[in-house]
Amino acid sequence: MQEQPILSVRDLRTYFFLDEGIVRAVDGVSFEVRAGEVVGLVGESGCGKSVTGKSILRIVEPPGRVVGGEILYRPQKVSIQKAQQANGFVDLAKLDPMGREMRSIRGAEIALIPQEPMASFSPVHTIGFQLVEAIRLHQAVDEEEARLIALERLREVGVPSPEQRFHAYSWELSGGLRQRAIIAMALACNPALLIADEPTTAIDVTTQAQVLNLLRSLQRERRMAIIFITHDLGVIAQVASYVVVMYLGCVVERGPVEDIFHSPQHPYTQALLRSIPSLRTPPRSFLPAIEGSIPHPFNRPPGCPFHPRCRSFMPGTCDRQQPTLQPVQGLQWASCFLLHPAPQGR
Amino acid sequence: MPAGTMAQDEKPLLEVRSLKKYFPLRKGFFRRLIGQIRAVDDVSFAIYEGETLGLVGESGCGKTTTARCILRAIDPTAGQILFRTAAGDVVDVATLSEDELRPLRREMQMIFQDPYASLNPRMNLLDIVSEPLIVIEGIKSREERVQRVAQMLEMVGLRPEYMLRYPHAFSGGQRQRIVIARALVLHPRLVVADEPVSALDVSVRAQVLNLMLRLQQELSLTYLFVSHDLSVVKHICNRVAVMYVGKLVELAPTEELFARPLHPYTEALMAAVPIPDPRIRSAMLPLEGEVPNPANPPSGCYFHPRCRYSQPLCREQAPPLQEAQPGHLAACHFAGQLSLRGVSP
Amino acid sequence: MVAYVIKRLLLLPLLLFIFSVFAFFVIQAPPGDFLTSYIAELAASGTSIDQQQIDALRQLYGLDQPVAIQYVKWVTRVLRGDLGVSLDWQRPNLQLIKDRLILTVSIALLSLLFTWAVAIPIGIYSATHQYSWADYLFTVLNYVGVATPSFMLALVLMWVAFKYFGVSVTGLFSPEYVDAPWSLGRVIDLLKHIWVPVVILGIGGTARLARIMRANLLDELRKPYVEMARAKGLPEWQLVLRYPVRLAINPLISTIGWYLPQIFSGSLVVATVLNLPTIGPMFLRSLITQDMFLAGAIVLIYCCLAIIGTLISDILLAWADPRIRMEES
Amino acid sequence: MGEEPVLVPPGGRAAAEEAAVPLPGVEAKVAEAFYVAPNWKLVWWRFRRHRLALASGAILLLVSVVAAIPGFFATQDPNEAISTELFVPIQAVHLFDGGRLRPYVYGVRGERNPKTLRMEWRIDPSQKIRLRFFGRGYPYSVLGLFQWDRHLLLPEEQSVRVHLLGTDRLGRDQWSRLVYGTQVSLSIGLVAVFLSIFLGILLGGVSGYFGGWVDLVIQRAIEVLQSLPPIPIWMALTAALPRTWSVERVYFAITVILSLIGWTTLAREVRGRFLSLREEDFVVAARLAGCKRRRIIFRHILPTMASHIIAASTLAIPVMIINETFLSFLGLGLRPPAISWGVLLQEAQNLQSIVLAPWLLLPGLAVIITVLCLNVLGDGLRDAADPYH
Repeated sequence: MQEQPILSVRDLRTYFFLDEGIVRAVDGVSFEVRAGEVVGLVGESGCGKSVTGKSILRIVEPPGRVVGGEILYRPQKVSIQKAQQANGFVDLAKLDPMGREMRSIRGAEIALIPQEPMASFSPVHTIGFQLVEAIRLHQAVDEEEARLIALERLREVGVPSPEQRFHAYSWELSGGLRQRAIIAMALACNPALLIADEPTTAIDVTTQAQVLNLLRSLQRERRMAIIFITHDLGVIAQVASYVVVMYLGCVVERGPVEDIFHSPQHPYTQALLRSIPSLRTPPRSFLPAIEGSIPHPFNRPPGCPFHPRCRSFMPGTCDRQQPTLQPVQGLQWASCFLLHPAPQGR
Repeated sequence: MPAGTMAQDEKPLLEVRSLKKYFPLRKGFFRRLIGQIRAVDDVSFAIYEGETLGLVGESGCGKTTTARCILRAIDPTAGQILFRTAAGDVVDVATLSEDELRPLRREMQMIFQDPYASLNPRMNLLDIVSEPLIVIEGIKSREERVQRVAQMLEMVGLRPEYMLRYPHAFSGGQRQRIVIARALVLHPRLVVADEPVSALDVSVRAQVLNLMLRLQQELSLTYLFVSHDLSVVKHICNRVAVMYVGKLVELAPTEELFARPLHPYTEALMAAVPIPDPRIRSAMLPLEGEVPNPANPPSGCYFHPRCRYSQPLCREQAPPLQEAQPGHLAACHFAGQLSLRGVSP
Repeated sequence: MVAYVIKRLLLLPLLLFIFSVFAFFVIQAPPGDFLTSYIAELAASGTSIDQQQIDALRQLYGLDQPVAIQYVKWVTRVLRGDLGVSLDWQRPNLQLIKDRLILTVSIALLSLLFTWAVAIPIGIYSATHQYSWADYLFTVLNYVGVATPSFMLALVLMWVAFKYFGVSVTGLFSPEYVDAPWSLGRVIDLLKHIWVPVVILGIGGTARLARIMRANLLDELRKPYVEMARAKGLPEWQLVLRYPVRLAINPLISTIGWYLPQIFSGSLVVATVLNLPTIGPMFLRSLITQDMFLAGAIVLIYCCLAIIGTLISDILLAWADPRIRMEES
Repeated sequence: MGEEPVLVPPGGRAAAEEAAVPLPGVEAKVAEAFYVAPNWKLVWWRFRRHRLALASGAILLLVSVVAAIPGFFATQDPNEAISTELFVPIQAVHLFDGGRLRPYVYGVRGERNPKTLRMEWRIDPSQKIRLRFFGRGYPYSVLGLFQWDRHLLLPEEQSVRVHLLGTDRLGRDQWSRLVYGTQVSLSIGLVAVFLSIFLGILLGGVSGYFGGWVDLVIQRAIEVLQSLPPIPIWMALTAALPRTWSVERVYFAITVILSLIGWTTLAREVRGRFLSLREEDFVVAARLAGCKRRRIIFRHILPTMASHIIAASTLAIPVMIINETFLSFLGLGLRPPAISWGVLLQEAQNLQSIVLAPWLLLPGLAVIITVLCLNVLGDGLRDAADPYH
C-alpha cells in the first residue's frame, strides 16, 4: 500500500452557468496527490485543467461554481475545526470559498503559481510589499522579520541582489525574474502543495528550462507536492511523476509518467502522442494527426467525449454511454470501452 | 521538383542582403527620439525555389520583423531584398513603391500567426478569399469568384458550401485553413508563414502542418517558416536559420544543424526544448541569464554574457556569419573548434 | 517626480499663449469695436461721453492699430496684472473678479470632494455586487443623474424648498452678511448655504464618476493579480480595497482634468439660477452687455483654472501610479 | 495554373465535416443562420437582449415622430399668444369615460384675485370638454413637403381651447410649444453630432492613419481643446453672434459652435480605433493582397469601426442636447421666436414664475427623458457593437 495522499479529488464537477447555457468545464475528475509527488494535469484548451486547479483552491469565479464531488485535503499545518474533519481530511468542496478556513489553507497550505507572472503582480505595489503581505497573512511575524523572510525567499529562487528587487515593481523586472519572484511569493509560507497553472507558457524556452530546473530542485529540497498544469507534453514528460490526461472536462487516462508516454491505453492519449512533432520524429513526414477539432464546450458530444474524433469509435456504444475511469494495469487508469466493456442493458 | 532536394548553385528565389530594421524609441509630449531598437540588425540569407527555410529564435529576436520586412508589411531601414520574379527578373523589394509592389503581391504571400486577428470579422469566406482575386486579377464576375474560391477551399480541406459563412462560424484550426486559402488563391511562389501553428491546439497543429506540407508539394511552393518552436521547425524545414537579438547566428541544413550545431546558442536552445519522453530527462544546466534588450545589446558577440565558452575576444569583437563548413554558416569566433552537442535522431 | 513636475510647468507658457489669443479673440469678436457699441449704449441711455475721453481710450487700447498690436498691448497689460476696466461696472476687472474667484473655486473644489466621496463608494459597491438590486438601483439613479441638467436640479430644488419648506435656497449668504466684511460669522453663514450649490453641481458628476468607477473596477477585478491575491488567502474586502480599487482609481484621477472645467461650466449656470455671487453670473452679464474686456478676462481666468486642474491631476496621477512616473522621467 | 489535382488529404475532408462553433441546443437551420449572419445581424441579435435599451429605442422613435411632424401633435399654433389665458394650469387628458375610449379634459375657470389683481385659474370638474382624434385644426406643413390640417387631439368644438400642459406668461400653449421645441432641440443635437462625426472621422482618421507629426499636432490640439471649460467658451462664441441674424442663421451657427468643441471626443475614439485596426493582421493581409489605401480604409477599416462610431455618436447626441439647453436657457443660444427646450425653460428661470406656474418646468422633463433614453440606447449599442468578445 502506498502512503496516504495529501489531496484526493473525487468526481469533481465545476460548471459555469452562462446565459447561453451551462458549460460543464470540469465534469467528474478524480485523482490523488501524494507528498513529494509531481502530478501533471495535461490537456488541450477547454479540457478543464485550469478550472480543476482553481476549484481545488476554491477561487473559481462566478458564474462558475463547484457543483459536486469532493476535494479531500489533509492539512499539514493549519488546524481546522474537528467538525469539518473526517479521519484527518477536510473536504475543501464543502468549505465556504470566502470563509476563514478556506483562506487559512490558501497560501499557507496550498499555493498557486499563476500563468501570467506580469499580470499577477499588482503594478502599483512593490514586489516586496506583496511578498511581505503574503508572509504576514499566515505567519505571526512583524514587518522586519517578514522582510527578512521575503529576502530569503527571493534568494532561494535565484533572484540576484534581492534587496534591490525588493523595492522594484513587477514591470521593472525581466520576464525570468518576474517568474522567479512569483514563485518566491507562492513559496512564502512553505506550502505543502503547489498548484502551478501553466507557469511556463508565456516564456521562452531557455527561460522555461531555468524555471523548470528551479521548480524541480525546490520540490526535491522541500518534498513539496506539485500539481503541474500544462498543455505541453514535453514539459510534462520532463517534470511529472504521475500524469492525468484530460479531455473536455473529463479524465480520459491517468498513470505514472513512464506508462503514459510508453504504453498509453486510451485512444486519445495514443493519438495525441503520435501527432506531436518532436526533435526525434523523422522530418518532413506527414504526422498521424487527430481529425476534427475540439468541440465547443456548449456542444459536448453524448457518450464518450472523444468519440467523434476517435479511430476506434464503436457505434452504438461510445456515442450512447459515458465510460468511467477504471484501472488498466498497475497504477494506470483509463476511461474507454475498448478497455472495459460497456455495461449491458439500457 | 520534390521538396528537400535543392541545388546551392541554383539562383535563389529570394536573397536578403544586410537587412536592417530599427524602431525608434520616442517619449514625452513632443515624442522626442531617445534611442533605437535594433530589431533586425544586418541579416543576410537566401531561399531557394521549392525549399522551406526555417527562421527560429526566442521572442524579440527579430524573426517576425524579418519576415514582415520581406513582404514589406513593414518598411526596412536598410538592406536589399532581392526577389526573382516568375518572369526571371530580379527586383529589390526593399526599394519599390506601394504601386510597384502590387504586381509582386501575386507571387509572395503571408500566413499569419493568430487566425482570429487575421480574418476580417465583417467579411464572409467568399469575400475574404476572393479579395486578392478582385484586387490583383481584377475579377469582377461573382460566378468566377465563387468557382475559384470553391476550388481553393476544397484544396485546404474546407467544404465549398461554407463559402457564405463568416469567420465566427469556425474554430481556430479551420480559420487557419481559411488564412492559407487566402494566401494561396493567387498561386504565389513564396509564402512567408509567421508562426502558423503556435496559436493552435496540439491536436490541430499536426493537421495544419500536414496541410502545409501537402500544398507545398502540390503547388511547388517555397516557404519561409518562422517559429519559436524547434520541434516544429525541425519537422517541416529543409534548412534552418537561428536568430539571436536581431542577428543570424547560424544557418545550416536541418539535419546538419540539429546533429552538429556550431554556435553555442543553438546548442543551448536545443538543450532547452523539453523532450516528450520521461526516460530522457535532460540533465544539462540550462542557459543562464536572459535575452538582452535589443535597444541596448552587449558588446562584441551578443551572446557572450551567457555563453559557457566565452573568451575575452568574444566581448570585444562581433563575429561575422561565415561558412564554417560547406553549407553551414555560423557567427562564432570558435565555430568548429568547440565540441557542441546536438540532438541525436 | 520633481523633473516631471518641472516638465509639466514648462509647457504652461505655451498653453497660456494659446488661451490668451483665444481670450483676445473673444474680446474682438463682437462686430465693430467695443467703444462704438459702448458709446451707442451710453447715447441710448441718455448719457453722453466726452470726445476726449473716447480718444484716450482709443489710444490706450490701440484701436486704430492692427489687431496684432492690439493683442500685444493687451497681453503686456495682462502680464502686468492689469486686466482692464469694466465699462459696465466702472471698476477694474481684476478687483471685480478677485472677490468672486474665491467663492467660485471653493464651490468647485467642494463639489469635486463631494463627487469623489459619494461616487467611489457607490462604484465599489456596484462593482462588487454586480447585478444585485442595489447595483440596478444605482445604475438607474446614475442614468437619471447624468441626464438631468444641473440647472433643472437647481430649479426643482428651489421650488420644492420654497413650496414645502418655505425657505429660499438662493444666494450664498444670509441678508445680514451679504455685504459684510469677512468674519467668523460670515464663514459659518457661508457654510450653511454653500452645500446647496455644491450638491447640485456634484450630482451629475457623481453619477458619471460612479459609472466609470464601476466599469474600471469590474475590469480590474477580472485581472490575474486579483486571483493571485485571493490565492494568497487575503480576505475579500481587504483584497478589493488594497489592489483593484487602488488601480481603478488611477484613471479617475485623470478625469479631474476634464471634470474641473465641467464643474466651472456647470457652476456658471447653477450660480445664475441660484443667484450666487460667483464669476458665472458676472460673465453672463458681461456677455449680454458686451462688456468685452471683462468677458475676455473671465475667459482667461477660466482657462487658467482649467489648466491648473489638469496640472494637478497630472501630478496626482504621477504620484499615485509609479508606471507613469517611470514613463515620463 | 488553375488545374491542380484536388486531393482529399488524410483528415482534410473530415476536418471540414463538423461544425466549429456549435450553439447550445439549437437546430441545424438556426445554427446555419448564425454562421452566415453578417455583423449587423449579430449586433442586432445581441442588442435585442438588452430590454432597457430596446425600450429606450421605442421611446426615442416616438419622440422622433413628434419631432418630424410637430404640427400633427400640436393643438394650436405654438406662437399664438392669448392675453386672456395667462398661466392656465395643466388640463390633464382623461382617455376613458365610462369605460369607453372618449377622451376629455376638465375646463378651467378664472377668478381675479382681488389683492394681487392676477387671474387665478381653477380646474372645473363640472365642465367636461370632449376631445376627438384626428380632427381638423390649423394648417401646418409636414417636413416642408405638403400642407395638412389633421391633428392628433383637438376639442370637438372648434371654438374651445384646451391647454394640455398649461400656458406661459404670454398665454401661449405649452404643449404645442413643447412639441415644436422637440423638433428644434432634437435636430440641433443630430445636426451637431453629424458635423462632429464628420470632423471627428476626418481629423481622427487623418491623425490615426498618417501618424507622425500630423498626429502629434492634432492630438495636442485635442488635448488643449479638451482642457477648456466648454460652457464659457460656447457662451463667448455664441455671444459674438450678431443680434441681427435670422433665426435660421443663429440655429446653424449654434450647431457649428457645438460641434466645433464636441468633435474632440469622437476624434479620439476614431483615432484610437484606427490606430489599433491599422496594426491588425487582417488589415495587413489586405495590404499584402494588394489593396490600395482607399480600399483598405473604406472596405476593411471603416466597416469594422462603423458600429462603434454609431454607438459613440448616439452617446454624443445627449451631450449636444443638454448643451443647447444650457445656452438657450441662459439666453445666449436660440432666441425667440425660435422654440427649443432651452428657450422654453427660460420661462422658468426664476423662483417667482416657478412658484406661480410649476408646469413651466415640464420641458425639463422632456430633456431628461430624451437624454436618459439616448444614453441607455447608446450604452446598449456600445455593448452590442462588438459581438465577437
